[in-house]
Amino acid sequence: MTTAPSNVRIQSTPFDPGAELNAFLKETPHAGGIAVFIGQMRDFKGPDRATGAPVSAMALEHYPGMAEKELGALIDEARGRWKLDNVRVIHRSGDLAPSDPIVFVAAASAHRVDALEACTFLIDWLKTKAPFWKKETTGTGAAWVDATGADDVRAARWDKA
Amino acid sequence: MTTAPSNVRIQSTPFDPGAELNAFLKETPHAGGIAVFIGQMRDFKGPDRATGAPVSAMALEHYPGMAEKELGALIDEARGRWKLDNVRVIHRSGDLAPSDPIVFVAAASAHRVDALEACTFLIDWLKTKAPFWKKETTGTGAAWVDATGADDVRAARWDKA
Amino acid sequence: MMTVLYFASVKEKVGLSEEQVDPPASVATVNDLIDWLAARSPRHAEAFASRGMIKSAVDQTHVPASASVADAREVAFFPPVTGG
Amino acid sequence: MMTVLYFASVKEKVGLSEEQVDPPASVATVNDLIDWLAARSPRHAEAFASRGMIKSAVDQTHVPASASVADAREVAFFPPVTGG
Repeated sequence: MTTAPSNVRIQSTPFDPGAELNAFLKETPHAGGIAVFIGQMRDFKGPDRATGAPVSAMALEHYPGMAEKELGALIDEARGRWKLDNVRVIHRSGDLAPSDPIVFVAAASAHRVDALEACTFLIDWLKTKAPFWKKETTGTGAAWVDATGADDVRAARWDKA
Repeated sequence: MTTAPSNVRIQSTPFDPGAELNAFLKETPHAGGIAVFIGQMRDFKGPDRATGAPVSAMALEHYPGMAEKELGALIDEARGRWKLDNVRVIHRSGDLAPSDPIVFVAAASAHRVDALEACTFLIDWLKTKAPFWKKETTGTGAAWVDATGADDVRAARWDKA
Repeated sequence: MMTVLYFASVKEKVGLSEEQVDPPASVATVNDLIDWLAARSPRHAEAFASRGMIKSAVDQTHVPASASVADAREVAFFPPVTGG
Repeated sequence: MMTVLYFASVKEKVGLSEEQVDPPASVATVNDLIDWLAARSPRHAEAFASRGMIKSAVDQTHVPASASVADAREVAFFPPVTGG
Protein backbone atom coordinates (compact mmCIF):
# COMPACT_ATOMS: atom_id res chain seq x y z
CA MET A 1 0.00 0.00 0.00
CA THR A 2 1.29 3.41 -0.91
CA THR A 3 -0.20 6.34 0.88
CA ALA A 4 -0.54 9.25 -1.46
CA PRO A 5 0.77 12.64 -0.34
CA SER A 6 -2.46 14.31 -1.40
CA ASN A 7 -5.56 12.47 -2.55
CA VAL A 8 -7.74 15.52 -3.18
CA ARG A 9 -6.82 18.71 -4.95
CA ILE A 10 -8.99 21.60 -6.06
CA GLN A 11 -7.10 24.17 -8.08
CA SER A 12 -7.86 27.37 -9.96
CA THR A 13 -5.03 26.82 -12.45
CA PRO A 14 -4.89 24.25 -15.28
CA PHE A 15 -3.43 20.81 -14.65
CA ASP A 16 -1.63 18.42 -17.00
CA PRO A 17 -3.44 15.02 -17.12
CA GLY A 18 -0.40 13.15 -18.44
CA ALA A 19 1.86 14.53 -15.73
CA GLU A 20 -0.79 13.74 -13.09
CA LEU A 21 -1.12 10.19 -14.40
CA ASN A 22 2.61 9.57 -14.33
CA ALA A 23 2.90 11.02 -10.82
CA PHE A 24 0.08 8.73 -9.70
CA LEU A 25 1.71 5.66 -11.30
CA LYS A 26 5.04 6.55 -9.73
CA GLU A 27 3.38 6.60 -6.28
CA THR A 28 1.76 3.24 -6.98
CA PRO A 29 4.34 1.04 -8.72
CA HIS A 30 2.92 -2.24 -7.39
CA ALA A 31 -0.67 -1.84 -8.57
CA GLY A 32 -1.66 -4.16 -11.40
CA GLY A 33 -4.56 -2.02 -12.64
CA ILE A 34 -5.08 1.72 -12.77
CA ALA A 35 -8.34 3.24 -14.00
CA VAL A 36 -8.56 6.93 -14.82
CA PHE A 37 -11.35 9.27 -15.86
CA ILE A 38 -10.71 12.73 -17.27
CA GLY A 39 -13.51 15.24 -17.84
CA GLN A 40 -12.77 17.98 -20.37
CA MET A 41 -14.72 21.17 -20.96
CA ARG A 42 -17.04 20.64 -23.90
CA ASP A 43 -17.50 23.31 -26.53
CA PHE A 44 -21.24 22.81 -26.92
CA LYS A 45 -24.22 23.13 -24.60
CA GLY A 46 -26.43 20.25 -23.51
CA PRO A 47 -26.36 16.62 -24.54
CA ASP A 48 -25.67 16.88 -28.25
CA ARG A 49 -23.23 18.81 -30.40
CA ALA A 50 -25.68 18.91 -33.33
CA THR A 51 -28.29 20.83 -31.32
CA GLY A 52 -26.22 22.51 -28.60
CA ALA A 53 -25.12 26.14 -28.83
CA PRO A 54 -21.35 26.66 -28.98
CA VAL A 55 -19.82 27.32 -25.57
CA SER A 56 -16.85 29.67 -25.48
CA ALA A 57 -16.00 29.76 -21.77
CA MET A 58 -16.89 28.20 -18.44
CA ALA A 59 -16.67 29.35 -14.84
CA LEU A 60 -16.57 26.71 -12.11
CA GLU A 61 -17.81 27.81 -8.71
CA HIS A 62 -17.33 25.60 -5.67
CA TYR A 63 -17.94 25.58 -1.93
CA PRO A 64 -14.46 25.80 -0.39
CA GLY A 65 -14.11 23.49 2.58
CA MET A 66 -17.15 21.38 1.82
CA ALA A 67 -15.87 20.47 -1.67
CA GLU A 68 -12.63 19.05 -0.24
CA LYS A 69 -14.59 17.32 2.52
CA GLU A 70 -17.05 15.71 0.09
CA LEU A 71 -14.28 14.52 -2.24
CA GLY A 72 -12.45 13.05 0.75
CA ALA A 73 -15.66 11.31 1.85
CA LEU A 74 -16.13 9.85 -1.65
CA ILE A 75 -12.59 8.46 -1.50
CA ASP A 76 -13.19 6.97 1.95
CA GLU A 77 -16.38 5.35 0.66
CA ALA A 78 -14.52 3.91 -2.36
CA ARG A 79 -11.75 2.58 -0.13
CA GLY A 80 -14.39 0.88 2.01
CA ARG A 81 -16.03 -0.80 -0.98
CA TRP A 82 -12.98 -1.87 -3.01
CA LYS A 83 -9.39 -2.92 -2.32
CA LEU A 84 -7.46 0.12 -3.50
CA ASP A 85 -3.75 0.91 -3.38
CA ASN A 86 -4.23 4.58 -4.21
CA VAL A 87 -6.91 7.08 -5.20
CA ARG A 88 -6.73 10.62 -6.57
CA VAL A 89 -9.30 13.30 -7.38
CA ILE A 90 -8.26 16.61 -8.91
CA HIS A 91 -10.92 19.19 -9.78
CA ARG A 92 -10.62 22.58 -11.42
CA SER A 93 -12.26 25.75 -10.16
CA GLY A 94 -12.39 29.20 -11.71
CA ASP A 95 -12.28 30.12 -15.40
CA LEU A 96 -11.88 27.45 -18.06
CA ALA A 97 -11.56 27.40 -21.84
CA PRO A 98 -12.87 24.63 -24.15
CA SER A 99 -10.84 21.39 -23.94
CA ASP A 100 -9.42 22.34 -20.53
CA PRO A 101 -9.36 19.36 -18.18
CA ILE A 102 -12.04 19.77 -15.48
CA VAL A 103 -11.60 16.65 -13.41
CA PHE A 104 -9.10 13.81 -13.04
CA VAL A 105 -10.11 10.70 -11.10
CA ALA A 106 -7.72 7.76 -10.65
CA ALA A 107 -7.97 4.48 -8.73
CA ALA A 108 -5.21 1.88 -8.45
CA SER A 109 -5.58 -1.70 -7.26
CA ALA A 110 -3.88 -5.08 -7.47
CA HIS A 111 -6.73 -6.10 -9.79
CA ARG A 112 -8.46 -4.29 -12.57
CA VAL A 113 -12.08 -4.81 -11.50
CA ASP A 114 -11.54 -2.91 -8.24
CA ALA A 115 -9.80 -0.07 -10.07
CA LEU A 116 -12.43 0.18 -12.83
CA GLU A 117 -15.44 0.02 -10.51
CA ALA A 118 -13.97 2.47 -8.00
CA CYS A 119 -13.13 4.97 -10.75
CA THR A 120 -16.66 4.79 -12.18
CA PHE A 121 -18.19 5.06 -8.71
CA LEU A 122 -16.06 8.11 -7.87
CA ILE A 123 -17.02 10.11 -10.94
CA ASP A 124 -20.69 9.09 -10.68
CA TRP A 125 -20.94 10.17 -7.05
CA LEU A 126 -18.81 13.27 -7.58
CA LYS A 127 -21.29 14.42 -10.25
CA THR A 128 -24.19 14.40 -7.78
CA LYS A 129 -22.53 15.12 -4.41
CA ALA A 130 -19.48 17.37 -4.77
CA PRO A 131 -20.45 21.06 -4.46
CA PHE A 132 -19.30 22.45 -7.82
CA TRP A 133 -21.42 24.47 -10.25
CA LYS A 134 -20.74 25.17 -13.92
CA LYS A 135 -21.67 28.39 -15.66
CA GLU A 136 -21.33 28.34 -19.45
CA THR A 137 -20.90 31.31 -21.77
CA THR A 138 -22.59 31.09 -25.17
CA GLY A 139 -23.47 33.68 -27.80
CA THR A 140 -26.47 34.70 -25.68
CA GLY A 141 -24.56 35.20 -22.44
CA ALA A 142 -23.60 33.17 -19.39
CA ALA A 143 -26.00 30.67 -17.78
CA TRP A 144 -25.79 28.07 -15.03
CA VAL A 145 -25.76 24.49 -16.25
CA ASP A 146 -28.82 22.50 -15.18
CA ALA A 147 -28.27 19.25 -13.33
CA THR A 148 -29.52 16.24 -15.27
CA GLY A 149 -31.74 13.49 -13.94
CA ALA A 150 -29.51 11.03 -15.77
CA ASP A 151 -26.68 11.80 -13.33
CA ASP A 152 -28.94 11.02 -10.37
CA VAL A 153 -29.95 7.73 -11.95
CA ARG A 154 -26.29 6.81 -12.53
CA ALA A 155 -25.34 7.69 -8.96
CA ALA A 156 -28.27 5.71 -7.56
CA ARG A 157 -26.79 2.53 -9.09
CA TRP A 158 -24.19 2.74 -6.32
CA ASP A 159 -26.66 3.14 -3.45
CA LYS A 160 -26.44 0.30 -1.00
CA ALA A 161 -29.54 -1.82 -0.61
CA MET B 1 -15.17 13.10 -34.60
CA THR B 2 -11.41 12.84 -34.68
CA THR B 3 -9.99 9.85 -36.48
CA ALA B 4 -6.90 8.66 -34.69
CA PRO B 5 -3.73 8.11 -36.71
CA SER B 6 -3.24 4.72 -35.10
CA ASN B 7 -5.76 3.04 -32.81
CA VAL B 8 -3.79 -0.13 -32.15
CA ARG B 9 -0.13 -0.46 -31.31
CA ILE B 10 1.86 -3.49 -30.16
CA GLN B 11 5.42 -2.64 -29.23
CA SER B 12 8.45 -4.43 -27.81
CA THR B 13 9.79 -1.26 -26.16
CA PRO B 14 8.40 0.51 -23.07
CA PHE B 15 5.78 3.26 -23.48
CA ASP B 16 5.07 6.32 -21.35
CA PRO B 17 1.42 6.30 -20.13
CA GLY B 18 1.36 10.04 -19.40
CA ALA B 19 2.69 10.92 -22.84
CA GLU B 20 0.21 8.49 -24.45
CA LEU B 21 -2.67 10.04 -22.48
CA ASN B 22 -1.74 13.57 -23.50
CA ALA B 23 -1.33 12.55 -27.14
CA PHE B 24 -4.77 10.93 -27.00
CA LEU B 25 -6.35 14.03 -25.42
CA LYS B 26 -4.71 16.27 -28.01
CA GLU B 27 -6.28 14.18 -30.79
CA THR B 28 -9.67 14.41 -29.09
CA PRO B 29 -10.08 17.96 -27.77
CA HIS B 30 -13.89 17.96 -28.06
CA ALA B 31 -14.63 14.85 -26.00
CA GLY B 32 -16.25 15.55 -22.65
CA GLY B 33 -15.18 12.27 -21.05
CA ILE B 34 -12.08 10.14 -21.44
CA ALA B 35 -11.70 6.81 -19.62
CA VAL B 36 -8.33 5.09 -19.44
CA PHE B 37 -7.11 1.78 -18.09
CA ILE B 38 -3.43 1.00 -17.53
CA GLY B 39 -2.18 -2.46 -16.66
CA GLN B 40 1.22 -2.63 -14.95
CA MET B 41 3.40 -5.67 -14.43
CA ARG B 42 2.86 -6.96 -10.89
CA ASP B 43 5.76 -8.10 -8.76
CA PHE B 44 3.93 -11.09 -7.25
CA LYS B 45 2.36 -14.23 -8.67
CA GLY B 46 -1.33 -15.07 -8.56
CA PRO B 47 -4.20 -13.19 -6.98
CA ASP B 48 -2.66 -12.04 -3.72
CA ARG B 49 0.61 -10.40 -2.71
CA ALA B 50 0.53 -12.07 0.72
CA THR B 51 0.60 -15.57 -0.76
CA GLY B 52 2.15 -15.02 -4.22
CA ALA B 53 5.83 -15.65 -4.93
CA PRO B 54 7.84 -12.57 -5.95
CA VAL B 55 8.05 -12.11 -9.72
CA SER B 56 11.27 -10.60 -11.04
CA ALA B 57 10.63 -10.55 -14.79
CA MET B 58 7.98 -11.20 -17.43
CA ALA B 59 8.06 -12.17 -21.10
CA LEU B 60 5.02 -11.37 -23.23
CA GLU B 61 4.54 -13.54 -26.28
CA HIS B 62 1.94 -12.66 -28.90
CA TYR B 63 0.63 -13.85 -32.24
CA PRO B 64 1.78 -11.18 -34.71
CA GLY B 65 -0.93 -10.36 -37.20
CA MET B 66 -3.76 -11.93 -35.26
CA ALA B 67 -3.08 -9.76 -32.18
CA GLU B 68 -3.44 -6.56 -34.20
CA LYS B 69 -6.50 -7.97 -35.93
CA GLU B 70 -8.20 -8.94 -32.66
CA LEU B 71 -7.49 -5.58 -31.02
CA GLY B 72 -8.89 -3.84 -34.10
CA ALA B 73 -11.98 -6.04 -33.94
CA LEU B 74 -12.47 -5.16 -30.25
CA ILE B 75 -12.32 -1.48 -31.13
CA ASP B 76 -14.83 -1.93 -33.96
CA GLU B 77 -17.15 -3.75 -31.56
CA ALA B 78 -16.82 -0.93 -28.99
CA ARG B 79 -17.51 1.70 -31.64
CA GLY B 80 -20.65 -0.21 -32.61
CA ARG B 81 -21.92 -0.36 -29.03
CA TRP B 82 -21.09 3.15 -27.79
CA LYS B 83 -20.78 6.64 -29.26
CA LEU B 84 -17.04 7.16 -29.23
CA ASP B 85 -14.90 10.01 -30.52
CA ASN B 86 -11.64 8.09 -30.26
CA VAL B 87 -10.25 4.78 -28.99
CA ARG B 88 -6.70 3.58 -28.38
CA VAL B 89 -5.16 0.25 -27.37
CA ILE B 90 -1.41 -0.07 -26.79
CA HIS B 91 0.03 -3.43 -25.70
CA ARG B 92 3.58 -4.41 -24.83
CA SER B 93 5.34 -7.51 -26.11
CA GLY B 94 8.76 -8.90 -25.21
CA ASP B 95 10.63 -8.59 -21.92
CA LEU B 96 9.20 -6.55 -19.04
CA ALA B 97 10.34 -5.58 -15.57
CA PRO B 98 8.06 -5.06 -12.52
CA SER B 99 5.97 -1.86 -12.74
CA ASP B 100 6.41 -1.66 -16.52
CA PRO B 101 3.16 -0.66 -18.24
CA ILE B 102 1.70 -3.67 -20.10
CA VAL B 103 -1.44 -2.22 -21.63
CA PHE B 104 -3.03 1.18 -22.18
CA VAL B 105 -6.71 1.37 -23.18
CA ALA B 106 -8.45 4.71 -23.75
CA ALA B 107 -11.95 5.64 -24.91
CA ALA B 108 -13.22 9.18 -25.50
CA SER B 109 -16.81 10.27 -25.89
CA ALA B 110 -19.03 13.31 -25.57
CA HIS B 111 -20.41 11.70 -22.40
CA ARG B 112 -18.73 9.84 -19.59
CA VAL B 113 -20.94 6.74 -19.51
CA ASP B 114 -19.97 5.79 -23.07
CA ALA B 115 -16.27 6.34 -22.33
CA LEU B 116 -16.32 4.41 -19.04
CA GLU B 117 -18.31 1.45 -20.35
CA ALA B 118 -16.29 1.18 -23.56
CA CYS B 119 -12.99 1.27 -21.65
CA THR B 120 -14.14 -1.49 -19.27
CA PHE B 121 -15.49 -3.55 -22.16
CA LEU B 122 -12.22 -3.22 -24.09
CA ILE B 123 -9.98 -4.43 -21.29
CA ASP B 124 -12.41 -7.22 -20.32
CA TRP B 125 -12.58 -8.57 -23.87
CA LEU B 126 -8.88 -8.02 -24.50
CA LYS B 127 -8.11 -10.24 -21.49
CA THR B 128 -9.96 -13.20 -22.99
CA LYS B 129 -9.62 -12.67 -26.76
CA ALA B 130 -6.35 -10.97 -27.69
CA PRO B 131 -3.59 -13.55 -28.36
CA PHE B 132 -0.98 -12.58 -25.76
CA TRP B 133 0.63 -14.93 -23.23
CA LYS B 134 2.55 -14.00 -20.09
CA LYS B 135 5.49 -15.97 -18.75
CA GLU B 136 6.62 -14.97 -15.26
CA THR B 137 10.04 -15.52 -13.70
CA THR B 138 10.13 -16.31 -9.97
CA GLY B 139 12.80 -17.81 -7.71
CA THR B 140 11.87 -21.26 -9.03
CA GLY B 141 12.16 -20.40 -12.71
CA ALA B 142 9.92 -19.17 -15.51
CA ALA B 143 6.34 -20.40 -15.92
CA TRP B 144 3.38 -19.53 -18.13
CA VAL B 145 0.60 -17.66 -16.36
CA ASP B 146 -2.65 -19.62 -16.15
CA ALA B 147 -5.80 -18.00 -17.48
CA THR B 148 -8.39 -17.38 -14.77
CA GLY B 149 -12.04 -18.30 -14.93
CA ALA B 150 -12.79 -14.90 -13.39
CA ASP B 151 -11.67 -13.22 -16.61
CA ASP B 152 -14.07 -15.36 -18.64
CA VAL B 153 -16.92 -14.48 -16.29
CA ARG B 154 -16.10 -10.75 -16.60
CA ALA B 155 -15.96 -10.95 -20.39
CA ALA B 156 -19.26 -12.87 -20.55
CA ARG B 157 -21.01 -9.88 -18.96
CA TRP B 158 -20.59 -8.15 -22.34
CA ASP B 159 -22.03 -11.01 -24.42
CA LYS B 160 -25.11 -9.96 -26.30
CA ALA B 161 -28.30 -11.78 -25.44
CA MET C 1 -25.44 33.45 15.36
CA MET C 2 -24.94 31.36 12.28
CA THR C 3 -23.31 31.92 8.90
CA VAL C 4 -25.56 31.40 5.89
CA LEU C 5 -23.84 30.80 2.55
CA TYR C 6 -25.36 30.97 -0.94
CA PHE C 7 -23.85 29.48 -4.08
CA ALA C 8 -24.34 29.68 -7.85
CA SER C 9 -27.87 30.65 -8.98
CA VAL C 10 -29.10 30.96 -5.39
CA LYS C 11 -26.30 33.43 -4.63
CA GLU C 12 -27.16 35.47 -7.72
CA LYS C 13 -30.83 35.61 -6.81
CA VAL C 14 -30.25 36.59 -3.18
CA GLY C 15 -27.52 39.04 -4.22
CA LEU C 16 -25.27 37.90 -1.37
CA SER C 17 -22.70 35.15 -0.99
CA GLU C 18 -22.78 35.13 2.79
CA GLU C 19 -24.61 36.68 5.74
CA GLN C 20 -24.53 36.39 9.52
CA VAL C 21 -27.98 35.77 10.97
CA ASP C 22 -29.45 35.17 14.40
CA PRO C 23 -32.80 33.44 13.95
CA PRO C 24 -35.18 32.99 16.91
CA ALA C 25 -35.31 29.69 18.78
CA SER C 26 -38.50 28.77 16.88
CA VAL C 27 -36.35 28.21 13.80
CA ALA C 28 -35.59 24.54 14.43
CA THR C 29 -35.10 23.00 10.96
CA VAL C 30 -33.67 23.91 7.58
CA ASN C 31 -37.24 24.36 6.38
CA ASP C 32 -37.93 26.81 9.22
CA LEU C 33 -34.75 28.68 8.35
CA ILE C 34 -35.80 28.97 4.71
CA ASP C 35 -39.18 30.43 5.78
CA TRP C 36 -37.43 32.88 8.06
CA LEU C 37 -34.81 33.89 5.46
CA ALA C 38 -37.45 34.26 2.73
CA ALA C 39 -39.07 37.03 4.79
CA ARG C 40 -35.88 39.10 4.88
CA SER C 41 -36.18 40.68 1.42
CA PRO C 42 -37.98 40.27 -1.92
CA ARG C 43 -34.75 38.85 -3.34
CA HIS C 44 -34.59 36.22 -0.60
CA ALA C 45 -38.25 35.44 -1.22
CA GLU C 46 -37.63 34.95 -4.93
CA ALA C 47 -34.50 32.86 -4.33
CA PHE C 48 -36.43 30.47 -2.11
CA ALA C 49 -39.66 30.48 -4.17
CA SER C 50 -38.94 27.06 -5.70
CA ARG C 51 -37.57 25.57 -2.53
CA GLY C 52 -37.88 22.02 -3.83
CA MET C 53 -35.02 22.85 -6.20
CA ILE C 54 -32.72 24.10 -3.47
CA LYS C 55 -30.20 21.84 -1.73
CA SER C 56 -28.89 22.50 1.74
CA ALA C 57 -25.83 21.66 3.80
CA VAL C 58 -25.37 22.09 7.55
CA ASP C 59 -21.77 22.49 8.64
CA GLN C 60 -20.62 21.29 5.21
CA THR C 61 -22.69 18.10 5.15
CA HIS C 62 -25.61 17.53 2.75
CA VAL C 63 -28.90 17.43 4.70
CA PRO C 64 -32.61 17.18 3.88
CA ALA C 65 -34.80 20.22 4.59
CA SER C 66 -36.16 18.45 7.66
CA ALA C 67 -32.72 18.49 9.33
CA SER C 68 -32.14 20.41 12.56
CA VAL C 69 -30.26 23.69 12.58
CA ALA C 70 -30.14 23.83 16.39
CA ASP C 71 -26.35 23.56 16.63
CA ALA C 72 -25.49 24.76 13.13
CA ARG C 73 -22.64 27.19 12.71
CA GLU C 74 -22.77 27.24 8.89
CA VAL C 75 -25.80 26.58 6.68
CA ALA C 76 -25.46 26.66 2.90
CA PHE C 77 -28.07 26.81 0.11
CA PHE C 78 -27.35 25.95 -3.49
CA PRO C 79 -28.84 24.40 -6.65
CA PRO C 80 -28.14 20.75 -7.57
CA VAL C 81 -24.42 20.33 -8.19
CA THR C 82 -23.02 20.17 -11.73
CA GLY C 83 -19.29 19.54 -11.36
CA GLY C 84 -17.13 16.78 -12.78
CA MET D 1 -0.32 -27.09 -47.82
CA MET D 2 -1.07 -25.12 -44.70
CA THR D 3 1.01 -23.37 -42.08
CA VAL D 4 0.51 -24.55 -38.50
CA LEU D 5 1.61 -22.18 -35.73
CA TYR D 6 2.14 -22.97 -32.05
CA PHE D 7 2.33 -20.40 -29.23
CA ALA D 8 3.35 -20.27 -25.59
CA SER D 9 3.11 -23.59 -23.68
CA VAL D 10 1.89 -25.45 -26.79
CA LYS D 11 4.93 -24.25 -28.73
CA GLU D 12 7.26 -25.38 -25.94
CA LYS D 13 5.66 -28.83 -25.78
CA VAL D 14 5.73 -29.40 -29.55
CA GLY D 15 9.23 -27.93 -29.76
CA LEU D 16 8.33 -25.97 -32.88
CA SER D 17 6.84 -22.53 -33.49
CA GLU D 18 5.72 -23.26 -37.02
CA GLU D 19 5.52 -26.08 -39.55
CA GLN D 20 4.23 -26.54 -43.08
CA VAL D 21 1.93 -29.55 -43.38
CA ASP D 22 -0.15 -31.19 -46.09
CA PRO D 23 -2.87 -33.23 -44.38
CA PRO D 24 -5.02 -35.62 -46.43
CA ALA D 25 -8.50 -34.60 -47.56
CA SER D 26 -10.05 -36.63 -44.74
CA VAL D 27 -8.80 -33.92 -42.31
CA ALA D 28 -11.88 -31.73 -42.48
CA THR D 29 -12.06 -29.98 -39.10
CA VAL D 30 -9.73 -28.53 -36.47
CA ASN D 31 -10.41 -31.66 -34.41
CA ASP D 32 -9.35 -33.87 -37.33
CA LEU D 33 -6.21 -31.77 -37.74
CA ILE D 34 -5.35 -32.19 -34.05
CA ASP D 35 -5.72 -35.99 -34.36
CA TRP D 36 -3.52 -35.98 -37.44
CA LEU D 37 -0.87 -33.68 -35.90
CA ALA D 38 -0.82 -35.67 -32.64
CA ALA D 39 0.38 -38.71 -34.62
CA ARG D 40 3.42 -36.87 -36.01
CA SER D 41 5.66 -37.26 -32.92
CA PRO D 42 5.54 -38.03 -29.21
CA ARG D 43 5.96 -34.31 -28.51
CA HIS D 44 2.97 -33.49 -30.70
CA ALA D 45 1.01 -36.21 -28.92
CA GLU D 46 1.85 -34.79 -25.53
CA ALA D 47 1.12 -31.21 -26.59
CA PHE D 48 -2.37 -32.19 -27.73
CA ALA D 49 -3.06 -34.67 -24.90
CA SER D 50 -5.36 -32.23 -23.05
CA ARG D 51 -6.99 -30.91 -26.15
CA GLY D 52 -9.84 -29.35 -24.21
CA MET D 53 -7.32 -26.79 -22.92
CA ILE D 54 -6.07 -25.83 -26.37
CA LYS D 55 -7.55 -22.94 -28.32
CA SER D 56 -7.42 -22.68 -32.07
CA ALA D 57 -7.53 -20.02 -34.74
CA VAL D 58 -8.04 -20.47 -38.47
CA ASP D 59 -6.56 -17.71 -40.60
CA GLN D 60 -6.19 -15.54 -37.48
CA THR D 61 -9.78 -15.89 -36.28
CA HIS D 62 -10.75 -17.75 -33.09
CA VAL D 63 -12.70 -20.92 -33.98
CA PRO D 64 -14.15 -23.91 -32.11
CA ALA D 65 -12.57 -27.31 -32.68
CA SER D 66 -15.50 -28.27 -34.89
CA ALA D 67 -14.60 -25.57 -37.45
CA SER D 68 -13.60 -26.51 -40.99
CA VAL D 69 -9.99 -26.35 -42.13
CA ALA D 70 -10.89 -26.99 -45.76
CA ASP D 71 -9.68 -23.61 -47.03
CA ALA D 72 -7.32 -22.78 -44.18
CA ARG D 73 -3.95 -21.30 -45.01
CA GLU D 74 -2.87 -20.77 -41.40
CA VAL D 75 -4.02 -22.71 -38.34
CA ALA D 76 -2.75 -21.77 -34.87
CA PHE D 77 -2.86 -23.63 -31.54
CA PHE D 78 -2.32 -21.97 -28.17
CA PRO D 79 -3.38 -22.01 -24.52
CA PRO D 80 -6.04 -19.58 -23.20
CA VAL D 81 -4.76 -16.02 -23.59
CA THR D 82 -3.35 -14.10 -20.62
CA GLY D 83 -2.53 -10.62 -21.92
CA GLY D 84 -3.70 -7.24 -20.71
